[in-house]
Amino acid sequence: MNEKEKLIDKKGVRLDGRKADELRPVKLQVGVLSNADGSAYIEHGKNKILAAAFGPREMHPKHLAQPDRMVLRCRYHMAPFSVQERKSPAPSRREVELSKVIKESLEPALFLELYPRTGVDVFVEVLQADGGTRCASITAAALAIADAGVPMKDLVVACAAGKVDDTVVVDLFDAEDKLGTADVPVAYMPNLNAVTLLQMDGILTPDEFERAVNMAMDGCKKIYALQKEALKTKYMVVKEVEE
Amino acid sequence: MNEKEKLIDKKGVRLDGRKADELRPVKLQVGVLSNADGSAYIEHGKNKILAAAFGPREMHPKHLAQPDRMVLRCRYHMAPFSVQERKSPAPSRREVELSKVIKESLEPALFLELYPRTGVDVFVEVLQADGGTRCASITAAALAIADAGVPMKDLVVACAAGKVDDTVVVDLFDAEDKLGTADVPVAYMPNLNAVTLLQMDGILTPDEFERAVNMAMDGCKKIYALQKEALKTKYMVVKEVEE
Amino acid sequence: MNEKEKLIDKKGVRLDGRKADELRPVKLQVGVLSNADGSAYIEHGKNKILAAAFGPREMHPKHLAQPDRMVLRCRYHMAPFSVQERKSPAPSRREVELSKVIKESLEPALFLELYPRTGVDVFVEVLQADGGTRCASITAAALAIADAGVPMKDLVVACAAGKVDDTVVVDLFDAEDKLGTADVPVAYMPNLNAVTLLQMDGILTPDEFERAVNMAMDGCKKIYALQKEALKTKYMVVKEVEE
Amino acid sequence: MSSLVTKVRLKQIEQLIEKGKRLDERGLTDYRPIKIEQGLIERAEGSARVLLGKTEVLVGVKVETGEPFPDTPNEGVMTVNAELVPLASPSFEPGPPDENSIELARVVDRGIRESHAIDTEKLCIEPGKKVFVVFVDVYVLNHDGNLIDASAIASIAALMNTKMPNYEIKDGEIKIKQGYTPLPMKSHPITVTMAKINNRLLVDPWFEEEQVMDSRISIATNEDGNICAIQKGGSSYFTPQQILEATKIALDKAADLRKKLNW
Amino acid sequence: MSSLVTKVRLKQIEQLIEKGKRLDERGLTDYRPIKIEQGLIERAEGSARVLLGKTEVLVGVKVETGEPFPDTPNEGVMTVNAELVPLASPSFEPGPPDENSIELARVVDRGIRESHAIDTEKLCIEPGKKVFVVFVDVYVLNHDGNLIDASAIASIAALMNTKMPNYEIKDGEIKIKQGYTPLPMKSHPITVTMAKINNRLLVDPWFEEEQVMDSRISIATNEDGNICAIQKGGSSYFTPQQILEATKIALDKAADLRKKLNW
Amino acid sequence: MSSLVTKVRLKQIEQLIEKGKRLDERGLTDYRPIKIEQGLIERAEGSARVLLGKTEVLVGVKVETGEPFPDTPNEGVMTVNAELVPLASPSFEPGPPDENSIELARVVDRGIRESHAIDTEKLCIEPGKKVFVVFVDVYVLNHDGNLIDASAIASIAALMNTKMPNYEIKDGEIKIKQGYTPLPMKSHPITVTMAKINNRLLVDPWFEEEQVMDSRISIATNEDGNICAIQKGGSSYFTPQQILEATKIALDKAADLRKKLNW
Repeated sequence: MNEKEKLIDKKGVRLDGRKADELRPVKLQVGVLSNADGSAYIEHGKNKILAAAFGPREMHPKHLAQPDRMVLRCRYHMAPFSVQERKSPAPSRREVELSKVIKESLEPALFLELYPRTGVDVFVEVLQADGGTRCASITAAALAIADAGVPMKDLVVACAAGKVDDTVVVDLFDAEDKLGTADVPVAYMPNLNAVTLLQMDGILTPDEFERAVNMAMDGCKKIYALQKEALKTKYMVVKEVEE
Repeated sequence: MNEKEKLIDKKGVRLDGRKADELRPVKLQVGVLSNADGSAYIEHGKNKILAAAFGPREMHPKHLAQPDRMVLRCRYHMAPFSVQERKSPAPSRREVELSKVIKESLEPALFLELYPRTGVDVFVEVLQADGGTRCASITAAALAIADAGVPMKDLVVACAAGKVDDTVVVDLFDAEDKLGTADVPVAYMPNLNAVTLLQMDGILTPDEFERAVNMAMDGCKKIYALQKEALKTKYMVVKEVEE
Repeated sequence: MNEKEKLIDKKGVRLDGRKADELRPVKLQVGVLSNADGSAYIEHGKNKILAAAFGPREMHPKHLAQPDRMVLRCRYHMAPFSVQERKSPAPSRREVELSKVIKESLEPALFLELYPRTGVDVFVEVLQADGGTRCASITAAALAIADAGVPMKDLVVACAAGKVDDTVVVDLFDAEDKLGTADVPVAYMPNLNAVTLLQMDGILTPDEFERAVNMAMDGCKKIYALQKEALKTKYMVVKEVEE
Repeated sequence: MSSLVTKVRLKQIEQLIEKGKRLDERGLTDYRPIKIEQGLIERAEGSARVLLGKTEVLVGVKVETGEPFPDTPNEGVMTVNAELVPLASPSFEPGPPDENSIELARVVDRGIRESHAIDTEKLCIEPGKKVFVVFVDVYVLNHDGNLIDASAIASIAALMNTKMPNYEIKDGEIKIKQGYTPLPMKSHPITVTMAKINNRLLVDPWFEEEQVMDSRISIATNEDGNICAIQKGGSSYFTPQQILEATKIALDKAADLRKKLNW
Repeated sequence: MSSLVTKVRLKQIEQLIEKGKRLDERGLTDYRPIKIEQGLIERAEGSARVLLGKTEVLVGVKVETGEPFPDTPNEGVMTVNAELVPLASPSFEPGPPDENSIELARVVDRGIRESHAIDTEKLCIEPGKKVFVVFVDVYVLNHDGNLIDASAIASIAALMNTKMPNYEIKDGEIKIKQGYTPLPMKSHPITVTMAKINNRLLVDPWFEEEQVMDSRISIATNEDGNICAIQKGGSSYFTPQQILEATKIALDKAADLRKKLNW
Repeated sequence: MSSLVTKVRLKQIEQLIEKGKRLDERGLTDYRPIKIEQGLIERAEGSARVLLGKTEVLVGVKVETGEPFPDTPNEGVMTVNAELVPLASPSFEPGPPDENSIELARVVDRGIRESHAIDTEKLCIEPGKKVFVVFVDVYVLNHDGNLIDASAIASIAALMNTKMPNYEIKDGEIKIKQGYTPLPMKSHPITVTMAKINNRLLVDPWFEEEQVMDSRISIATNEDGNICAIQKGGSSYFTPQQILEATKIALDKAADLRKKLNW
């Protein structure tokens, strides 16, 4: 943590003007890509992310199909221009890991056993990154899967909490992510009270950790309401986009 | 364009002594490789290029075979020692693009529908490059396909034209290619009056462009005569090579 | 060869205290890995190498299976920390070549025709390298194959000889390998009097070469005795390891 | 598309073409509606999103410092990369660039480079040592045909939107100053792609037309009415007459677009 | 493991868990026997081999000099790489790192990095120019489950065993002197992994338990009783209550291990 | 070749060998006709094409400047690369080098390197900083067996044909002067490859003999009658006696070739 730069002022206001428990603005759109079976676009703070779902469909290559369940594959990928310094389009180790944990955060929402031998592919493209891309990606990916008509036990929604200066705060943006003390991304299925992604970087006391998880879940619940709204207004939104 | 260096002198003579509409010397040999089903060698100026054709044969891997037509695959590749600075043998983006446009320049000559489920592979190796390798490669590749006994609607022959200093000239060599204003490679089937490759780099007025295309097609026709000659004299040539 | 540094003193003693015909200490253990069908560990001087064998089993991918014989595959690989300067874990050209010659040194010991359509995979991991890793790898790999219960015509055992200063010596260690004049790795099946690997680097007169090969084969015979011992005491050794 | 569907579709499309019509009711030389949005990606030095019918392309431009090429020590560097990201089409697969994305990048690159769209000499910081490097990343988000024109337009629009950091050189070291300068541009080429189907030329082919087309020609022209880059594609040919016809159409359509886009 | 075997195994494992028992007779929160051997690889600057039951991991540490990252000019560099070498399991294949080995490396990396285990500021030789680079290479030699904990313990043990060359700077050039200094360490994190099976948490899952587990959680804690890294894995979920339970178990087991290992 | 054909062929070849004969009417220790052509590739600093029967190999040599290896600061660098380009045989596929092309390159490399064929100390421009780098690129154009000998001969012939630019050092900068110097060479090794079939040694196996051979041995010797590199290949073995016999044959045949080639 950079000592000189204060991330939260004396009044508890963060660098971008938010309070500790305040989310960044979140905008969601469903059904934004005509070629995907399902798709969604999220703006979460300055994160701009597209997600698309294809399937359930025949696995390609075939030998990856499973006789007793559907296979979910997921690719998280950042556009070269999405970050400060141009990123090579070849997948980095970070992108490979995030693809895996995002997949594992979505699987609990699916009835994998009901669609043996098929596959669902989820592709996430981060067009602009501003801290918390994995959470925003999960939020959008769940909508894309729902938009594809794949039955789900619940939507998955994600939000991080963390520690900045000495305060536990929700939904870290880029500068807080880099200069803060800890980051705890959480994916959650509110109706099932189930945490499907949990990671942590940094140092927290057990007590701080508990508060962070709760704060992240509260954030999830707020975004969950927006997700459901976005699914309802899909057709209206689509019209706007294409007008 | 380099201002100081004149590429054409006052008498209209180019750096290598040619006139505007004069081709470089072209030598063609057919049937030069014993393991290929068909092969050809071209010296076009200082370009030295080998082409080989394999097929029609079973596609490998099999899943690339098409139920309704033959598949033509093509690889254009430069030897590491073929250019001034050693070239890595791994295919460059340029080589990938040229492989594609060369393939698409040869396909119009083939009866693809007559050989469903089969494949023809054309391999082109540039042993020495001197400007205009894609054209010389097409000229040789067409001979290799013919030598393999694959029925063709016509031979494909290629030649470039372009603009050097302020003159439209035919068949640019290396220095003209690099310092000239424009380059227009053209592949052509003379009997069918069909242009099967057309690219352009540089700046030309519509009028200059028309003249360049015509000049390139005239060049094609001259080389076409040599192609037919080479096919006829194949066995004589082979004897010379193996003596 | 470095002129200033003498590798053998006036009494014929080498840098590590050995005489010309003396081997480094060799320790062998069989059955050291529970997941492999067979395995062995060798310490040959400061070389520390693990070998594992899997099979005979179905080939994967299937199209590599041969209708008339078993396929032996072999991978020789060095741990990044096994050498002075960290080695990238991606296989180097040297590792690819050694994998091939090690495979070809083991094949003569197998009844390949008796197990058509199957495969045996041998994996060698060099944990620490001290000169002569290919020989020590072969010695361990043969034990791993035997431990897997794959019938063998004979064990294969390997040892190098070479020329250091002006003397033909057996079993070069790292410094001798780098500063010596010649290195002759030999793999051998003592019962069949069959040389299954032979390479040479450096300069030797035909006479020196003959002496080197004989010296290497003598070394092989000594290690062969240790190999047989290790196979016999396998279960005792395994107990020690796991205590 | 399976070959049966292709054949039925081809017949439909051909019958319409005979009447100068198309499945989506455009005339043979009409573009689909074009929508351009610039500056969408604040993090990039420049960006533009183009909707060409349902085809959607996002281009981001990053400007960094680097070394010039040895043969052009006084000029900045421009590179174009294209990603056919798999969310854009079921036919795109994740992985390293294939021949289609490489061809797309190189055709867009030549349109920019050969028309001298960027004034690369103004990108030189210290001759032979340090120059600005302009990365043009073409990101195809939805593939409904004619990726070349959409990508070319989006790239030029993104470059027009690109800002470079101000700097000064002090004691041999480059120092970034406040403020930005627009990327210096000399030309705004426009690439027009036509499909040949049943021996007729169709401007701006959409996805289904591309499935049945015989061949394709893309022609970039500049504001002077000159031709600066051409790429023929596809498994068939053009007659010399068709090529001249195509250049005329390309010049016409580019002029139209120039007016519409105010370029 | 085929799904039929999995189902039979799962039933056995579940029935035992109901009684608080496991197939290998451990209690639910018991680790398998741990054996640590340091300094096995003399050629490396540091090394350690860990046996966790039949799981065997060898970690080698190389220390070289290199450049710092631009945003941390005063700090040395640490990188973790993990190789699931094919002799460790029939399910490991030769080839570039897959998602499993990358995840393993990154989880081990975060445990070390986020706990500030290495005092990276002491690895700086010349700010912004030259620092020590610490390569931690995790080599899995036998896979019998819970690679994360075995690799994390082996990595810390190897770092504790690591020596750096002494040096002095003369006339702007770095000169290696005789002797070695131990790698400066500030913390010794311990990672505890639990599997969720049938809604119960099992510490240190072995291979068969991993085959049937619903999900997995790995929690790294430091000597101050703080949490410094977490990774959830697997296709199922945890309830918030289970997560808090898991953190308590992780702190308990880490304290046990700390005592046992004298860390 | 399918295994049935192989077996029939093997029987024919074996029966002939018993009589000391071969399918192509050579004696057991006869080479096929060799034809060498130097300087074919004017653009390369050196080149040679070798026809060995129908086997055809082209070697191009490029000479560039680069850095020496840290452990040999006073010596130039030589690297050998081999490409089994797909036009040479239906069994060669496009793609990165496989084990066969890597082995070929490394065997050719060792023949040159271990015999000290190139006087690498004379390639040093500025010790520890700048040296000439010699790239030897082996290009197999037609594969009819015994690629090793054809490639080794072509490589030496190409090196003998190689010219290096003259240069002077002025104010610490290297300046290329007019004219060329031949690449300094100290030795001209010749590699002789023998196949073992039916327990007999056959020199210079052609394609069909390679399909049925048990194993292969390649021995490089220099003009002093010393051995400088050996490579055994193939799935069978040699007896110690056969190895000594092979070295004698290799020395004999190399002497013959030396006379014929005037090396």
